[in-house]
Amino acid sequence: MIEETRAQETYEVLREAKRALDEESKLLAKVYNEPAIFEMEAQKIFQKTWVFLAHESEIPWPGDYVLRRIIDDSFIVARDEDGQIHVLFNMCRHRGMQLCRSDAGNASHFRCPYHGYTYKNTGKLNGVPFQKEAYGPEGLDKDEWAMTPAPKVGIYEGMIFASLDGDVQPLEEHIGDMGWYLDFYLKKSSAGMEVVGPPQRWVMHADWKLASENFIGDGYHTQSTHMSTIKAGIMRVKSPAYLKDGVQILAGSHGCLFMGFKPGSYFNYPQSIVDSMKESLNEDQVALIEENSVLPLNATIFPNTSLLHSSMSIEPGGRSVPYVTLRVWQPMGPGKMEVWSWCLVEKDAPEDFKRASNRSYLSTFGASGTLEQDDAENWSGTTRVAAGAMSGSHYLNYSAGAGQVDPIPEDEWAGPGTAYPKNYIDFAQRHFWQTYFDHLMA
Amino acid sequence: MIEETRAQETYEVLREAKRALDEESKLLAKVYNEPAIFEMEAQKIFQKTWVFLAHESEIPWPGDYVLRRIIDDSFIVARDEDGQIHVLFNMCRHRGMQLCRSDAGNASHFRCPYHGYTYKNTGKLNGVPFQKEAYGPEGLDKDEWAMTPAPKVGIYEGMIFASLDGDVQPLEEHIGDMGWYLDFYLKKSSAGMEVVGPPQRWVMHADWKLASENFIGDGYHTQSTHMSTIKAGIMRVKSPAYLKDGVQILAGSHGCLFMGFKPGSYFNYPQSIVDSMKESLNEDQVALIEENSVLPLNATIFPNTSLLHSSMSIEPGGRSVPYVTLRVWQPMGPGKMEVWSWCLVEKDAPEDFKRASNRSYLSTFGASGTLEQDDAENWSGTTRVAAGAMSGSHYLNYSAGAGQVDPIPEDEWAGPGTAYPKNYIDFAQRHFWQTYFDHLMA
Amino acid sequence: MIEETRAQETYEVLREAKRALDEESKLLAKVYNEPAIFEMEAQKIFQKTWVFLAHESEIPWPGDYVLRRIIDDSFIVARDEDGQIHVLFNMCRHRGMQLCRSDAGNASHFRCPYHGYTYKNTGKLNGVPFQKEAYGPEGLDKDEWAMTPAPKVGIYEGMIFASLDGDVQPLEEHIGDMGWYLDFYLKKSSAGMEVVGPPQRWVMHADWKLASENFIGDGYHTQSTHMSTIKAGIMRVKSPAYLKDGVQILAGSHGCLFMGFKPGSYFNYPQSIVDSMKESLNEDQVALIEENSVLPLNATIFPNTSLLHSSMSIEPGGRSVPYVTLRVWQPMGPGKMEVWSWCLVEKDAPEDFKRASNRSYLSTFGASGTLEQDDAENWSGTTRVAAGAMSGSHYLNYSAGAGQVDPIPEDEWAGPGTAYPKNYIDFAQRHFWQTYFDHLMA
Amino acid sequence: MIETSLETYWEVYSFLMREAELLDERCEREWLESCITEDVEYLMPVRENRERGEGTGFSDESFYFQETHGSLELRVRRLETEYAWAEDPPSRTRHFVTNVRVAGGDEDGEVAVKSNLLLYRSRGSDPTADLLSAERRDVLRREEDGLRLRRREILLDHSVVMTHNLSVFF
Amino acid sequence: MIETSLETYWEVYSFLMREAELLDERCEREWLESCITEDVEYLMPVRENRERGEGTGFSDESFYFQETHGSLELRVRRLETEYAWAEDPPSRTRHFVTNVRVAGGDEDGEVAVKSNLLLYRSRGSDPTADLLSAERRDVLRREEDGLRLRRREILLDHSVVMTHNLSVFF
Amino acid sequence: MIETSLETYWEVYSFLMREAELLDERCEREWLESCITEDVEYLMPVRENRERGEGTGFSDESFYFQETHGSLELRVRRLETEYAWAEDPPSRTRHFVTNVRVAGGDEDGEVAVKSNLLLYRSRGSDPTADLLSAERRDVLRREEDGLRLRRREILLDHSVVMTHNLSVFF
Ligand code: FES
Ligand code: FES
Ligand code: FES
Ligand SMILES: [Fe+3]
Ligand SMILES: [Fe+3]
Ligand SMILES: [Fe+3]
Repeated sequence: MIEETRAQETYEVLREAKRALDEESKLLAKVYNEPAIFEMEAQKIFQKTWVFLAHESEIPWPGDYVLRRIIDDSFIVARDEDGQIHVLFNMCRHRGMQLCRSDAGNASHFRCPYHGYTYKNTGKLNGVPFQKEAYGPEGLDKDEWAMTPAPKVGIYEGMIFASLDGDVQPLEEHIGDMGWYLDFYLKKSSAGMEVVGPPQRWVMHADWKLASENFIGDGYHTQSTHMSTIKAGIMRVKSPAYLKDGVQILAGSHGCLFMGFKPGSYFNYPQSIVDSMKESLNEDQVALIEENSVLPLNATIFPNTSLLHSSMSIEPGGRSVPYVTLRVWQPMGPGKMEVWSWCLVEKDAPEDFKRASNRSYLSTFGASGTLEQDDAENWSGTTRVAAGAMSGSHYLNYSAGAGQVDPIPEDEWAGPGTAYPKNYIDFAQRHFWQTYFDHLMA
Repeated sequence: MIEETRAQETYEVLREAKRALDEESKLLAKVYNEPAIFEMEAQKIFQKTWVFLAHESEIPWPGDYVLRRIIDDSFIVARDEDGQIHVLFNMCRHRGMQLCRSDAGNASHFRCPYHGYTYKNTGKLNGVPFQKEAYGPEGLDKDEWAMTPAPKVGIYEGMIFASLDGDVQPLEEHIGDMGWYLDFYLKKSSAGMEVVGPPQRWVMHADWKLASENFIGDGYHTQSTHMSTIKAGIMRVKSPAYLKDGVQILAGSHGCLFMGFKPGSYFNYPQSIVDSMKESLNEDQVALIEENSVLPLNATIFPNTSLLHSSMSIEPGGRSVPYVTLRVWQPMGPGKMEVWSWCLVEKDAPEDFKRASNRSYLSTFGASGTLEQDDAENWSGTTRVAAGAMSGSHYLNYSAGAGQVDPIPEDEWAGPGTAYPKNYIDFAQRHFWQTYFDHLMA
Repeated sequence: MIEETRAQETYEVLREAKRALDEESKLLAKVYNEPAIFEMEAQKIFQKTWVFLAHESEIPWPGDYVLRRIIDDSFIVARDEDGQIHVLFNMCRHRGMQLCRSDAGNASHFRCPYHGYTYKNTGKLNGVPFQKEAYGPEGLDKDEWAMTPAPKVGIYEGMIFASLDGDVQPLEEHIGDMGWYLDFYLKKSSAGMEVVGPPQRWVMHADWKLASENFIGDGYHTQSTHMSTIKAGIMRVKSPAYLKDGVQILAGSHGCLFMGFKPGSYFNYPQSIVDSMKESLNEDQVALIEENSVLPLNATIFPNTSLLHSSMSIEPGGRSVPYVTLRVWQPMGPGKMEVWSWCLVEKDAPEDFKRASNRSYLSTFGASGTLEQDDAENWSGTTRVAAGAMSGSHYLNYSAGAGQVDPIPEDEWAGPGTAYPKNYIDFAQRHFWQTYFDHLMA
Repeated sequence: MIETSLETYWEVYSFLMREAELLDERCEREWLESCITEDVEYLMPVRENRERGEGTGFSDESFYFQETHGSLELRVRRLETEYAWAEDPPSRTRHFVTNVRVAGGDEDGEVAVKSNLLLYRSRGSDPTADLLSAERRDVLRREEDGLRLRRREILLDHSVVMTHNLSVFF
Repeated sequence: MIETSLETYWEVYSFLMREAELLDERCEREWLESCITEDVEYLMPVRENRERGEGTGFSDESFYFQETHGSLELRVRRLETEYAWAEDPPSRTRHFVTNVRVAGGDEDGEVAVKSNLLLYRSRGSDPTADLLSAERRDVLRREEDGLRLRRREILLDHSVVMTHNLSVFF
Repeated sequence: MIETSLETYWEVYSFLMREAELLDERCEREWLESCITEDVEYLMPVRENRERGEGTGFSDESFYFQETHGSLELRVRRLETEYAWAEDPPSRTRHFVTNVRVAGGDEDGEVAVKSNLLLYRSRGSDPTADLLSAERRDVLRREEDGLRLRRREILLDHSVVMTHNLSVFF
């Protein structure tokens, strides 16, 4: 419950911050770490828009479920006997006990420990102990007292989203133009993608937005932040500036970054997957890959879901092995988040490739990842120094490319949205912050 | 210092919540875990009404004292040389140092470490080092600078209460009709009750109200929450529904629950105590026990003090041994409390019975108690899932018995207050929440 | 961001508290521990006035730097190639990363790990990777994007201060009359003072003001708080009341306390230092020492910097060894601070004396100090019992000397400010609180 | 701590290690049956914060645990039901046993042992954990199948237990 | 925990102590070269909070570490560059290794060892620290220059890792 | 960590255990008189957070403890008065001593020992506790009545000490 006055004052600060961003390409550092702003984000963003919860392949069988959160709200994501997916608020309707207390499992019913109400994995109230004694001859209205589903649920290419706002726009609209680009991650195989086991989870004293803005378009940081992995031969690139050239995409509220690869190398994917990819992508998409030898590297789906497509070496001098990781930057409070990170592989990929791909992922972008580590150091450092009073008047530079670089003409770029022909520019990051301010001040 | 606007908005939320409870027997889950509401509880309940601090038998001798708290306020509960009991705010009047820093002891004076002011255990300022040098020839006005007593202190049958509000109603009025029922716990022996050693204390990430509402009348949870102890032969009952029948009492702001026992068994109390009980209780009370073979099981004295009267088995196949426990659900912050738990025994009970009774208590309702453990799991689980946004519109079912069960006609029930002839009903719990809202919105 | 209403209500509470102090020499205990008040302190005091950061001798060489804080704001205090000292907000201008992450070192440049911007230790932006690619042919305006210096920086006798308010009065004015008294600590040697190694740092759950008010003039507590060190022969004094006589000074927003020494003993300083001291102090100051055989013991520079001049025994029966300690009571939040403590020695003192002086300091006023320990116990105890509701109406006695003791006539005291001829009086502490309220309510 | 032979120490150490492993692997039944004597006394007294002059603050009346073999059996039986909600999902515990000291032996094949216990307890998806610190004063008896626990006093370093219940063994 | 000779225990204990010291002193290179076998398997599986009936919750697919000598070599090389920001300034770690248990030996000079690890990690000027708790299941192999780590499974007691990254070894 | 005989290890281990027990039982006087040499050096240097290239960050000028027998005597005397408020009521401490390593011996009957210390400290009715982590580098000397502490360096893993004072021994 954030009260009016406070909201009002925060609003003033944000309006000026928005102006500075729009007119001067500057960002007020305070937005990285301020309790009052965090409360607004919870209300205006995480209670309004779509938030990613789980991947369908985490619950392949009837009865499978996983436990997920939107900030502090706990949800059971379950597949019922008919294969239908349900997202249910994890609170009993009787006295509010947490119904499911394990991270994952398989169950047709959820039994509340407190008084024994049982619910089907569809959310339907199924059993009430001594119902007549407690609630009289008619007993309880089973429909009125069913579990509360998430106000809105949507699935996009295996990605399960929910929204706390029943009036949110359809998920398809929310994804919009970004879908064309997500295909490169999610439709790389006609068999579809699947997760490799349960997600890694770890806590970071860093603001969720730092991670989202980094993944939407920060190609520039790689030459400094990740230098150690280049020197050590983990990232096999010719020069630290390997990511200078590429394409930056703004699509709807989202965005991504294309990276080039040696023509014909396809990130070192096995031929079988390259073929499968070309088969499952559409003409334009295939043409783009073949002609430009580029693939999307990192992407952010507003607000806090990111994807990364990369290829790294696992052994000294070894060939780099490609992988895709999907991650959620789950806010835990001002300046604090829980990272959820999955590795996605092509369902029809050879087993040994799956294993190698997962190893390539975890050693570079898992919690122990040699690249992830340094990103975490940056984001937590930034959050730390933004905590004080100085950041309230400290403006940051988001001007790269502003007034210097023009979008690629529509007829020269097959994809939707806006495409910029470089990577060391801040268009996508400014776009993230504009979207952010639009939500906060709506 | 909760400020007006915030209080105002919280007030609106609470008014609608109150309406839903009164008209629809529903409770808004948010009240279980919300900082703004906790601030109001501190002000409107814990700074206004009576709160239990200690039992007289904890400080039997002149000079004995114990340290107690009302949320964050520390009080010394001391017995002076004349046997008089004093409740003194534990802050020196000079520079505010914590005067007493040990949980318990025996002292005629309290000496402040900082500058050496000494106070009698009556609170009287007794000594001021180098007084003339510091405060001139007259020195300090000893009366003006005495320790600050709790604004109001009262004792009911050995239970020492205090109130931070000097204008609170007399303790007798506050206890009111509930006294008739408390007698069954506190006057079980003409010799009176005494505590067994210092209280157990432990921290629970659970809202204090969940414990209070459970103890005021949740007979229904036993068949599910405590099933393991039935299966294991700790609770020696014929069926999980053992508590279905009984009597639920609403008395003043308080309430309790009666449980039946096998005629003549009297919870397995030694005959000497049964006789002593019948001697010290009044005619009506004795008649009730003898004719109905019932005793009060659990009770809550608003806001955060509960009593439990139970009988459990300590050894496999062993006879169950009766006990009484007194506990305080001390709020520590939103969704967090410190539990204080005592075992009460009859002063004149045989020593071996006292020991057995205490063992029966600690193995079932102490911090390691096999029943307590599962209550804690429920209350902390409920508090956890109530932390988010969903609980702000999530209503819980408190309708058991509503419009179904009528009170026992006055002429059929000897006790005061309102009595309902069943236990799987929510009258007492609804009553708790109505009392709660009345205080918050006063 | 503390919002208006809340500030308004806090303001009311403070106004009444100020009145009680002015008219009745009473202090409201709540000011020791209240979140809303802490927020005001951050804004009205720590973002407005001068705060001590470092001593020049901590960074003697070009390139030397130390990392310091004002509450949550991180600053690099660096000496550039020309010996010039700079105080720079430790946040990169690009994406806000913490530029310097080590407590101390020597560096001509600071390189940001995130994207590789490099800044000179003067704050000047020096290098931007791939600048043209990112920011176009002109690149960035190096001046606009330099590091942000602390709004105001000042140095007084080697003590480096900064202010977050560019319009703060000049440091000299802020120190004002106190300078005359600080000389006794800072100009004891014509060669000047230097720190002994890096500061001790430790966390205390105590309010910063309790330490400041203690050091400004609490001579009274020594006879009780530090009794153990007298008994143990650490503090070599004839009687517990050794500090009863002396002189209490109010100077500007600051103050200190004079303590007598056996004529000719000069706190047991080596003759060389006594000579050096007399040489570097002015006539009046020397006269004061020689005629009255007094030296300033403890002092506080408003708001949170204190000095102590003492002499303690390191070995059983050993002669006491003098030392000076400088400390900062760094607020970390309501009721919590980080203590920074340095030992200052005369640059030209014999090495063995320096070592002995430092040992005398650390064994009595370091984190393990036998006197410091008990001060910490008092301050944390006071803070703890001030957390609740009772302290909101609990007034403390600051009346010592009020209406009893008159200042020393100007012609009898050579120093500036106001001097009182005793130590067991509260003039300096009342003065501290009056200054405090003036700032909070400005 | 008295002088003792390395052999005795090793025997005792091995016993304490096996016991801790059984508890961390949630083998309460095996723990009870293979490590505990029939006449075991298993005690955890309540501790108060008292002045130095008044001793350690342990109560001889109030206990968090005051167990016999029979009452331990009941606790284990409860855990074996499918309704022991407090430990299902189970806590993730780690018994860090250090400072093992053989404190004495006596004629009837018993040996007194002191050890320090740091108990790490993590539950659910809560990234924070509970840490309990105690000294354990044990008496082990040599029976046909080796050492068993005859007596254990768990002396907490807490005056307020900072975990929400004591549903695990120490 | 199986019966083992004090000699074997001592040898194993000495190895684990040396190894922990090298890690706490940031000698990752020496650790890799003097303590690790060429064919090492170094694993830290992801752990989920699961119901008692479903086992320990460790995944056999997801890992925080799934290392070979080669991938450990790359991690060490990275730390040797001057750009390993996450560990420069380095974490101040302390490996508290307790409950060392020789769990078995086999023909080819290998010995299985279990130990409890409490890892204390402090960084920067942050007065709070991270505490990680785990059981380690090692296989040590006796090579010409003594014991080396052939296999290590780090079994965390966390379902959510409460530190911001895993940039140190366990 | 050097090769050492099990015998020496056992002697050293026994000493460290006895010493820790005395401290946790608040027997500071007995500790000083039975465990410490006349010429003891007892040091706890201040630690700064420094870049990897600049070493461990320990100062050779600033110390939290820089004690001789005489200054330790004064500290103990103070605790023996009835006015040592900071430790009355006393802290409840637990010295978890692990990773004991004999690091070397020299001709004049001295032996160098390293150990890890996790110090648990609980005070008053505060349910939260302080945890201090350090490596201790000791030199023990064999005197007529057994080993005594000749030198101790307490190397904290903290750059900011997270407890409100250092009123206990390490
Ligand atoms: S709370 Fe779920 S059944 Fe009562
Ligand atoms: S604060 Fe108690 S005597 Fe001064
Ligand atoms: S944040 Fe410093 S260079 Fe980008
Ligand atoms: Fe990155
Ligand atoms: Fe219950
Ligand atoms: Fe003092």
